[in-house]
Amino acid sequence: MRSIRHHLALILPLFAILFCIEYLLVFDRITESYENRLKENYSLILVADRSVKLSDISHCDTLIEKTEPIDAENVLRRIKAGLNHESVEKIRSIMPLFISIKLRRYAGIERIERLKSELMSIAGVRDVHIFEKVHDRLYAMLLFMKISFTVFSMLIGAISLLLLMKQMTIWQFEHKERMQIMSLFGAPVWLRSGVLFRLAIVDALLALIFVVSALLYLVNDSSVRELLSAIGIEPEIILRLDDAAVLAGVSFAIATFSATWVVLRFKEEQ
Amino acid sequence: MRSIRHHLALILPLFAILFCIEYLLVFDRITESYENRLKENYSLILVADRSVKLSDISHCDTLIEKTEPIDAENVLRRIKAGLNHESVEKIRSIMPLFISIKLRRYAGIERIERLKSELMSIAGVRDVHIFEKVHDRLYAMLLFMKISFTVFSMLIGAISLLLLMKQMTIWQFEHKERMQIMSLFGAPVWLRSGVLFRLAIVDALLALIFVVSALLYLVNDSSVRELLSAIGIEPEIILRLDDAAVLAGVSFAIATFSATWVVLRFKEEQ
Amino acid sequence: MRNVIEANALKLAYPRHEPVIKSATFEVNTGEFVFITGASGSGKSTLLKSMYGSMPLFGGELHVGGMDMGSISGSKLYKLRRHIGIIFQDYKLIKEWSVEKNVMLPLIIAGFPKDVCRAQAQKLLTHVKLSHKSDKYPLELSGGEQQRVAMARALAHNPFLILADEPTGNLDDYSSQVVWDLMERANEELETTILVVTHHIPEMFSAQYRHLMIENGVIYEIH
Amino acid sequence: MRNVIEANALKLAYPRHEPVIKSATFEVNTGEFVFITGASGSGKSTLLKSMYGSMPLFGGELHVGGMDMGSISGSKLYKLRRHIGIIFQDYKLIKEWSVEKNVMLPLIIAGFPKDVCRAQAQKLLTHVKLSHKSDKYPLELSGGEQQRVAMARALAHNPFLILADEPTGNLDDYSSQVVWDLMERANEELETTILVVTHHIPEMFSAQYRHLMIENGVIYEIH
Ligand SMILES: Nc1ncnc2c1ncn2[C@@H]1O[C@H](COP(=O)(O)OP(=O)(O)OP(=O)(O)O)[C@@H](O)[C@H]1O
Ligand SMILES: Nc1ncnc2c1ncn2[C@@H]1O[C@H](COP(=O)(O)OP(=O)(O)OP(=O)(O)O)[C@@H](O)[C@H]1O
Ligand SMILES: [Mg+2]
Ligand SMILES: [Mg+2]
Repeated sequence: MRSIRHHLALILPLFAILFCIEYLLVFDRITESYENRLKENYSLILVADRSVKLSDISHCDTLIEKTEPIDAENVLRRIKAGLNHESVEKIRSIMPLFISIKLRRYAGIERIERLKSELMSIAGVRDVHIFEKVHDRLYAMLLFMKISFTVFSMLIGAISLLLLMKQMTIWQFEHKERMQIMSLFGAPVWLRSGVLFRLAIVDALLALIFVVSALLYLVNDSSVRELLSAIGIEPEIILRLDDAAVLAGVSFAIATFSATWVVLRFKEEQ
Repeated sequence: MRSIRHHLALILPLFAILFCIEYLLVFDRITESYENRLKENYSLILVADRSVKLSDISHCDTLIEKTEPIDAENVLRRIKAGLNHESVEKIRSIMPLFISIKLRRYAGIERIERLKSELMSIAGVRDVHIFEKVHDRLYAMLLFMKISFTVFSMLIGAISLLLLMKQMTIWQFEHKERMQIMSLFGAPVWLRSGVLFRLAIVDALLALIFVVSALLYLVNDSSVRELLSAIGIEPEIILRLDDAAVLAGVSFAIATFSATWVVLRFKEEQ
Repeated sequence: MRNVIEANALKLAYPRHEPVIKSATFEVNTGEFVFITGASGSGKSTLLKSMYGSMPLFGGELHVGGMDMGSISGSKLYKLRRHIGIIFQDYKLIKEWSVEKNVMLPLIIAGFPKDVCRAQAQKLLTHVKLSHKSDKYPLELSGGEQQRVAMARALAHNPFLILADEPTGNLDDYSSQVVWDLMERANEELETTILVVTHHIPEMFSAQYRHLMIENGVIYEIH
Repeated sequence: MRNVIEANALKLAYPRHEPVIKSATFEVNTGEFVFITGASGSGKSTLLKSMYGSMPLFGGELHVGGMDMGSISGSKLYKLRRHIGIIFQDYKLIKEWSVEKNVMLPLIIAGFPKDVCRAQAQKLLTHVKLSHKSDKYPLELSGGEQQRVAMARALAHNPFLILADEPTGNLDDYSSQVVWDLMERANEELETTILVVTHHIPEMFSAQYRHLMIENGVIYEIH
């Protein structure tokens, strides 16, 4: 019972640290893919006189990837049912030109506002509609989440490190006397601190296994998959092979560092 | 130096616990206000024959709070400029009826789909447009955040508790011998464990002060305010007076509990 | 007042072990000076433990200072201990406290003001020839010095009963003499009752004072 | 082989303290049995510490087993210690280990197989009359029993040098005799060099063996 608690003391902070690392990795990916998607979805509709040249608009800003006139037929089809041909023609002739603009990348609201004013300054452009409010809010939310997670992660990291240090202090308390006495009888370092390293390595391995299992579980849990797909994230973004390698490295590094620290802190009493 | 580290060991986990509690409180409020906002913003547009009665639609589902015919003038104004009066009249007469529907509360996509099919089954209803995709995604994101924060918080809570326990174990190591000897000379409990309680109370107070300061700082930081307003949250939602009371209670309860635990665990050796 | 110590068919045992003391019947009157001897592991320290309530009785009766040690409650036990001076076989000094504060311990517990405690501690440290070490910590002392600090602590609060477990085991002849003199003085001047476990009864005392011996778990009165 | 111990104007001091040993010049030959006495706090334990490298030299020279203790490096020191048997004044038994494992410690360090270690430990525990306590833990033993375990541990690996600090301070006459006999046997049969710090040189030895005394930081040869 006591030994389980002692293992936990190392495993849990390691677990937390690894979990946070993975979370931050995943979150970077999510943000990236979201930025791509926002670019796709982001639409500006420009209302202009028929005299405006498409190329003028295309060259107005490097941000613009593509311009496309919108087929006005769509707009008319709905109402032309009850109108005579002549009226429809008339409507068509006076209807403004609708141009859809695609952006190269998502660029944040300020940049877009600048683009808008640039476009407006082109002669003949009557209006620019930006359909971005909600997208921008989504992006802000994502940013907020990212910052929050970073804060949380730092917090977890800090407590975890402290917990590790505490565990090392306890190790010191527990092993100091024994190591002291063994050293007085000439025991080499590896003999008197072997127990510690064995403990550390085993715990690092266990923490790693727990994190990977937890993540695998998350990836395969149907409700998690649903939730992720609702916000448009592929579950496969979680836990890639190179992530696992990073986690393994961190886990073993921290564990052996902790044990080494205790061993190095050991000084023979006078 | 050593004593600073020892204070930290109690203050940091307390801080983390309090921070998480506050975060969860705030997040509940955010979600609530978002649900309200979503309800407001959520719009269904129903396209129907002029023969359809509004009351039929209103009574179709309890979710519906309000139905409003949309003024078709808006739609026509744009195109009527170049048309003669007669044509416009004609268009108006054959144009379908547009009805905006307001919901009582935000209800998730499935419930809305059911509502839609109910509405569609009413005679004369031609089409129902739901403008919710992005809103729904926002809500899903919010849910995702909430779950994530809960996971993070639980993790922090767990490590923090463990850290507290470790600190208590260290206290035991450090104070056991002294308490033992004092007890053999007849020192009453309060005398031999006074140090512990003083330590615990001071740390609880410090943790509380740190959390409140951190939150006050967050509330008043301009970039945080900007970010929050970008996602439509009033900064005042963070840190209310009753929150502070809860935090104070939790902090002191945990600290005195820890000290008491150490004191009660104390047994005279034989 | 009743006898300071009254043991009646006293039986002592550690949990899951054979009884260490099988039967002890004896009494010690106020102001007596008693030596207890016995082979290593015969139960001398165990017997002392029972007298300050650190060892539950396995059978029989034991009264110390009029208290029934078989049924004494926590707060009463603490009160009793505040009037006993103990020298433990392994000294039990508080490592984090200076020598002076260690000697002050029983006075701090009794609630005396700081300066009274300090003056008394200084007086006793002088008696055991350690006043120059009062600012040191126990681990900076030699074995014999630690033993003498324990002695000073046991005398600090003028207890009515002193229980000393091998108080001169790590002392040279001169220091031993200092310790024996102090005990004798307390015994004569303050009528302090004294129980000493030792392997070497000083010659000058051997005829004068009582001598109990533990053998095979039974206590015998030698003289 | 050179002398087992050679001290030349040896000076020992704790950091920020007056020197404890001001000048010690003496040598101990292979197979000698030497008693060291001195008042409490005179520096006997400190002198022993310097001999197993637990105390840096403040001045002078000290050679132990041919090693210069003033410049000995970590791994060589450990090697040296593996061939010394020490009985500490406060025993220094490992609390978490059973009595048997404690006695096995020097053999485990030497790398002997488990059963060899166990057999040797059992033999020595029998010698100090504690074979019935081999499964107990140190805190379950009386003071004198712990001291005898420390004795058994010091002899377990047949060291070329035994350093004993007050090895009979907590022992009755019979147990003391057992300890002295064991030391004498090791000394005679294995030519083990033995240094004993004690306040009570047993009478049968007092004429026969060398006797050094520390007074005011200086070592004198009594006989
Ligand atoms: N760690 C230490 N730091 C400072 N001073 C110390 C330390 N250990 C011992 N001393 C001091 O050094 C002196 C010699 O101590 P040592 O333990 O060698 O005495 P000793 O001869 O063994 O006495 P005893 O017979 O009482 O054991 C003493 O005055 C003691 O107070
Ligand atoms: N905590 C314990 N648990 C179990 N057995 C114990 C414990 N303490 C002591 N004993 C055993 O009880 C017996 C008596 O121990 P005690 O310490 O009273 O002996 P003692 O007479 O003081 O011996 P010494 O002169 O060696 O100090 C011994 O056999 C010892 O092994
Ligand atoms: Mg004893
Ligand atoms: Mg000494």
